Amino acid sequence: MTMTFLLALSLVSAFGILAFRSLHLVVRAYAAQSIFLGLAALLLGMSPGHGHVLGVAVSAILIKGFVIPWYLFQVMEEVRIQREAEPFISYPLSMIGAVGLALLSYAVVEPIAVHDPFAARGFALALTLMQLGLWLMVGRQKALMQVVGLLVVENGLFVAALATSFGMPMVVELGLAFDLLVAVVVVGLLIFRIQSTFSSINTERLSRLRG
Amino acid sequence: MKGAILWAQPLLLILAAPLITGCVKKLKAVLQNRQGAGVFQPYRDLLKNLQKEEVVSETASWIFRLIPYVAFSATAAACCLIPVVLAGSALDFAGDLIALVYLLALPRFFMALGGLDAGSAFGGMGSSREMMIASTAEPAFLMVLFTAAVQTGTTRAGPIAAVLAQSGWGAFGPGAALAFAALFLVALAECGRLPVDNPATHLELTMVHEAMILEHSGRSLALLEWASQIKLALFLTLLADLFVPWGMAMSADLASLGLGLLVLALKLLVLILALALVETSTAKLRLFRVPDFLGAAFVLALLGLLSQGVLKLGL
Amino acid sequence: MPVWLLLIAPVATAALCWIVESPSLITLISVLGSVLCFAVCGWQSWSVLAGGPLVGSGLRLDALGAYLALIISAIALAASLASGEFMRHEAESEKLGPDSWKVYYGLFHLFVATMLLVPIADNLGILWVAVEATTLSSAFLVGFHRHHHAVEAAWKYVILCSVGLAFALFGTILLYYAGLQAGGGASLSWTHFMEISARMDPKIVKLGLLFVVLGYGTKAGLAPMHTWLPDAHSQAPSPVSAMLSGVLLTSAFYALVRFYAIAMPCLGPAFLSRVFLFFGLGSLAIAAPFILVARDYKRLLAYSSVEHMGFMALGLGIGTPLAVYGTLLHLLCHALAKSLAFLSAGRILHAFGTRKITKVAGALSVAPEAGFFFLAAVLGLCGLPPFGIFLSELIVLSQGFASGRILASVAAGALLVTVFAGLLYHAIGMSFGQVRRTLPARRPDPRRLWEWMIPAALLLVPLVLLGCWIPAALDAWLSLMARIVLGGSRG
Amino acid sequence: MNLLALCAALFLGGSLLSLVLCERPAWARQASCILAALASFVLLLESSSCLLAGTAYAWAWTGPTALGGFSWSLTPFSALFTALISGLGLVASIYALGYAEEYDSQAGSLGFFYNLFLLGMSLVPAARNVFTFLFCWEVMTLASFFLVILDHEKAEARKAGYLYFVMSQAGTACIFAAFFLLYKSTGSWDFAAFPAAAPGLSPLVKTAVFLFSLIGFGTKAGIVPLHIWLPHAHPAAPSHVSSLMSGAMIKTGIYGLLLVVCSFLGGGPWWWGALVLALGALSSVLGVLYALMENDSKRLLAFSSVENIGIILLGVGAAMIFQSLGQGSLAVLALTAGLFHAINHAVFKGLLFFGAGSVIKSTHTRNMEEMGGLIKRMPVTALCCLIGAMSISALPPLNGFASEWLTYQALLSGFGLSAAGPRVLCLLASAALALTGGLAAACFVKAFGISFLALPRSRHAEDAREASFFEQLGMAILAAACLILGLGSAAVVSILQPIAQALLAGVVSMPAAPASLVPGALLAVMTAAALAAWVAVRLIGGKPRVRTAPTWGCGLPGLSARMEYTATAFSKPFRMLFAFLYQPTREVRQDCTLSPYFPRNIRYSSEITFLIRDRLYQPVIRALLGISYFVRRLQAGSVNLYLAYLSATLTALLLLSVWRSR
Repeated sequence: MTMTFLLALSLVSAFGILAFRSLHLVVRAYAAQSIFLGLAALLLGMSPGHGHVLGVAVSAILIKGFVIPWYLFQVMEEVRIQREAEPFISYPLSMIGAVGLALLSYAVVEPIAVHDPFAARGFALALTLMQLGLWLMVGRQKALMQVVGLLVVENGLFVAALATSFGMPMVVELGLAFDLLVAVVVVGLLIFRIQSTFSSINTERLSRLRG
Repeated sequence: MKGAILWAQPLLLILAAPLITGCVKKLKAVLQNRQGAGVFQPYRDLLKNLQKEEVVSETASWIFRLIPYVAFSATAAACCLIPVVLAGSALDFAGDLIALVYLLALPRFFMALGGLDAGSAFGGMGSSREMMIASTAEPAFLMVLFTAAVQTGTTRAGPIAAVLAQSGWGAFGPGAALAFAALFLVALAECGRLPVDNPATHLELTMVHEAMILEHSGRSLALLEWASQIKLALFLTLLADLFVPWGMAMSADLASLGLGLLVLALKLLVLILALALVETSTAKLRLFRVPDFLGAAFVLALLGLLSQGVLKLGL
Repeated sequence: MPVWLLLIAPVATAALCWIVESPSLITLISVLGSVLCFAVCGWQSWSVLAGGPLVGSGLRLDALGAYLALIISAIALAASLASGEFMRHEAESEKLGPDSWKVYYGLFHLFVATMLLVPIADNLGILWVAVEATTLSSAFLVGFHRHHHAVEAAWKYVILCSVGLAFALFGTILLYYAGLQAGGGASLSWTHFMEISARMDPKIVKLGLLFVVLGYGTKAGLAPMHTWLPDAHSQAPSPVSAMLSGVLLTSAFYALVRFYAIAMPCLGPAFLSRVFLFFGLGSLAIAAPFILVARDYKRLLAYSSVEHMGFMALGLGIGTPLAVYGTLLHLLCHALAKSLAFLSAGRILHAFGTRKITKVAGALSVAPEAGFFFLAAVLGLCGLPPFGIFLSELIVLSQGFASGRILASVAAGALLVTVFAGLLYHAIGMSFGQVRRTLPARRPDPRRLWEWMIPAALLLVPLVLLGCWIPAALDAWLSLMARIVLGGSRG
Repeated sequence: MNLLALCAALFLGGSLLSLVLCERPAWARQASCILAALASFVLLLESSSCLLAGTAYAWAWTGPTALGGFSWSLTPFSALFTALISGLGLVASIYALGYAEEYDSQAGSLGFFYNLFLLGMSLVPAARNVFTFLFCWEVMTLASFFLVILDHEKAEARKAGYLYFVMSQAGTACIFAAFFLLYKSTGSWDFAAFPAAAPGLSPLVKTAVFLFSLIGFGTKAGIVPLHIWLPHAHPAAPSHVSSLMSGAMIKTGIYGLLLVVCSFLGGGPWWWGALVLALGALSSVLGVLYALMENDSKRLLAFSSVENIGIILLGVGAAMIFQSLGQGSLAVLALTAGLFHAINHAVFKGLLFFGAGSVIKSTHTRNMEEMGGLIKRMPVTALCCLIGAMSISALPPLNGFASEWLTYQALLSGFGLSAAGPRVLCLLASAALALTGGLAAACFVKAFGISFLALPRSRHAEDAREASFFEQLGMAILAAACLILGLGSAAVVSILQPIAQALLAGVVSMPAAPASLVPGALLAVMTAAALAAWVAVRLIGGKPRVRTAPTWGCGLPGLSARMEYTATAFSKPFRMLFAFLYQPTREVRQDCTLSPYFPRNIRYSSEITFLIRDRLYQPVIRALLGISYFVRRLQAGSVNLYLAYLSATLTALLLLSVWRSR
């Protein structure tokens, strides 16, 4: 019950991410989503037989709930960007699209694991989050927004890993977490570089390579 | 005996060729209410030209000197390919009607080169026009010959004449009639007669054949004229051979040979009369109407061939 | 012999490059490291071929992996040799910062190391980590020139590849789940998957495979996920472009091959061939028009990579043993030809100072050493004999006919001809003709010509040889790999 | 040592040696030409001994094992084409010893690609499996491409090379397809396996194989409408290469077509033959019509190659028709005619390209309007060219006449077929051949007359010098060959007939000739007549009195080259006659001060339209480029858009998977 509630909250925060214009709010919503998912993982870890998930859950809460948002705030300070002004896809349209994508994700995933409702719902949520993350990246011009989108996609992966009910092997999980950190750092550095070269982090400026 | 007769045939044609031209001229004169020169005048012209000094352009090359001999020899060789009096020809083993066409193309090729060789614009103009006329006449000519060949299953002139002569009047079906008409038109074009070309004119804008040989004189001119006279004779004989071969000698005995000669003379006379009539009654066509004229010949020949070879009418 | 030995050379080289200060010393270390790496790869490949797969903890090198490792190390050797001239040119045109040498060579060898992790990973998770790591390690190489185009390219590269790979991971997780369902324990080892594949739930595997193809396809440059590729390839320094096109795409494609092999016993050939034929033909069809009307020759080569990756996907889609044999041969030949093309394009860029096709003419007379290899490489890429691609294309297309996929093969043939028309048009315009504009005065030092001739020959000679003659050992190797891919062997 | 391998080694040696010697152009030229000549000579010996004595030569080399490696061997059929190629290759190499001096600035690359070209081309007919064939085929194409753009500083040459290579590759792709279909049905790459499997093929597959190979090999052979590369590419190459391309390379297309259709498929329905026949007729007529309009000597020859390929195809097509209608012996006759013309064309077209090359080398122009008067400056070249021109115009007693005569006979025998369709086709084809013959004569009167006769039309022509010894030797050999092949036509036919018989399997009886041709007798009679005429004239007219005088120039003093008839003027009647095809545009510009009757200068230009290029190819190219420009907009630079593609692809795939699982 609690688990379902937490997962539902993560979905809601994903829609929140899609709806907000302020970057601060978006990052906070992301942090909230990560914490919800981390808590869900903790819950799962406390059930018998899934102890190894606990470590993953704690590290997820720490890294994604606090470290990465903090880093993103730093970047925001640096580049002095507050809001998404001109989205690539307008807000109402992006909400409608998001609902459609969520429905599609459920329609795709539900039938594949009929005997295992937990996994089925888990994968469906995972795919939904990934689709929404991608959709966020499609719709927003600010580079930071795209980073958040990427992170939402990654949260979807986290859900998927949970949904297998065993979690992934530890070494893989660690690798993933490490990769995530590096990715965020790299992307952050790139954003600085974009800011310094283009004096803007609007990706619309980044469209000179054509044909 | 037969061999000798076969070799004598072309000789006869070669020697009698000026006479035939003479006859045409005389008949034309008569038809035009002129007195005209005698029928042997061409022989006198030939003799006169042969004895004259030759003037050669300093621009011209050795080809120019070669042309009369090529023209004469190729035309003479062509004569060896067709039956005249006896149904057979000396070179039946070595060539056929297709070879005949290409043997006649050989002098034209050289004469056209000759027209260009001296460097005068007239010669070039003549060459160009002659080649255009020839290139449209040649397909028609070949189609006519094919009509005859299809009728008899061979392309050799001797056997064709023999088969047709023995097959009675039925052989002259609609196909043959069309082909005959076509060949007559082709003969007019190939021999440079009216309405395609006027052999008697030296008016610069209308000349074709004469323009091409304008720079030749003396013995060269004589040989060239003789060659063209032989060509006329050859075409008339061919008309007789392929379509009305009746009366031709089938064996080499004196009686049939005599009869054959007589019949041939009669046939040639009729053809000469027809030629003279045509030449008297028509005006020269504009140059670019000539292809239409030859196109008509081609279509006639093709129709003839179709009806003869494809639809199997006649024989 | 431990498998991880393979990684020692590049990691150590990267570390050394980072420590050392002198540019010339760094260059020397880089070359020596590459040679060492190549030697180790050669040695390990030999022992794999002679004595079967090498197994370590979570690592495993079989014939297929050894093949990829050898390609990676060979191309890396050529690229690191060619980097010397590139860096010298950059230094002379004063485009370099103080740390540039360190950064370039350090990242370069790190990049090589991450790529070498791909073939030796026995674990689909580690495989994914390795592929993702290649993106991250090469991102700054792509953005090495700090001007706005390079930054833009790097951004697109990182964003698109990361998203794509995330989906690949999702697919991997789905497969993992299917594996759990099928029983046999929690393992991501692909040897394990190969064993239980037939028992897995086809529905899940099918869905998972779609994500995997989409994800690794993004990295491998299959259309329509290829959009990062022309930008990254055109903006990266030429030796890096050569690595990207010759090796990075190849590594991603290797991942696809692994998944293909896993899914084959479960799904059977019909579904797999539909998916791969779709992406293969799609890539060919998308690349062809871009090649016809290309304006930038490095982008031209990049689109040619899209085309070739599409062709390889097509080969997998055809899926007969000989087709897989041809596809793997194509993998090698394409890597050789494309790296050579990029390396010589780099020298042409130095000689002419422009990437615009229309502004380059007479490369054969201006920079004969580059023009010759460029032309040869492009002709090789067009699939002409005596270059190896002729042979591999011949094999793959013939198998397309033989397996009854005639329409697809005819379409592929028509597209290949179109691509040929485009490539040749641009290659003629660039290589031949009169030099139209005044050129930058700087010419490469003739005394250092060997620095260029060695890598160029290293790439060209095998490419030509492969067109006329396949050694029996390679033939056996390719056949063995085809068996591995199609499930007939554990390697 | 294996003799085929020896040839390959010699060719390779020649190509490498010329690269090595590229700093010393003369050495490079000599080395490459001598080695090429040697290799060709050895190959000529081998192939003729195979042709005449049936000696078999074979050579195999492992190569890539997946496709069966390399394998060559000579059968009489392939030996015929090998002999043709190596024979012309030998003469061309001799000629090039002198001629290639013109290209000494590129001696290294010329020698390199020339030898490779010969290597690939000579080994094409001997190839015994698919891989070997395609490999040699592509080497031939690649090397000839480089020879075409040897003069790469000219935009024209680059364009020609490009067009040539792209068309060739498109054709090669079709050849691939044809072979792959055969491979699919037999599971074997070996040529020996194909004939046995042919009866089991479905008619659809057979037809597909036929059509693919017709397009593929037809492109190389240059049949209309696939010929458009030919008039660009052949003139652009050095002339000895042009002669090889025109004389020999396009015959490999004929070889391939015969190989697939006759040898592999064993013939097909009669409409295959009808198609080939119709294309042959079209090629011959259009080829010669366009040749007639050309003032560029090498382009004229190139178009004439299209014409002659058409004539060869008339024989081939007729043979296919006859075979399918069960008229085996007629088929042998027709095929013999086609093969004979293929040989003859190699000889006289090679000769004419040599002549054109020497003239161009000497006058530095390809425009006939700037030549003229060369017969006095280059007498040997002129004589050889005259023989070539006569031969190509099918004048007796030369070889062109012999093979056209045979073609006529073949087509004529088609009139006796029982089916009406083929009968009409044969009839129309013979009409086309007749038209072609007349036009070809006109074309070569123009070509020879304008370039060699009368006064020089430019300073270059005035300063022309006779060709070097080796050039003369090369031309003389081919000119002699024209005569020998003409006079010995019966012997040649008797060699060709068994080959045709073997190709049209199942024919036992030799065809009865409907008529015989002895060009020697015709020549003898002509000589006798000429001698007789000379004697008669001498007897009547006495010693010849000849005076040379200037040509009468309508009263104007001094004849100048500007008063001569030009090539454009010569072809004008034809331009008007066939205006529907040429769609000529003419432009006259006058500068006059007082009245239009006294112009100061007049410029006249006239151009013809190439309908096939403009109506068939241009729209396709335009459409292709239009689509490409449109597609290029997909890469608009926006990362959002790219992510949208990703998202859309994902969504589409998911939708598809949902839909399919229903």
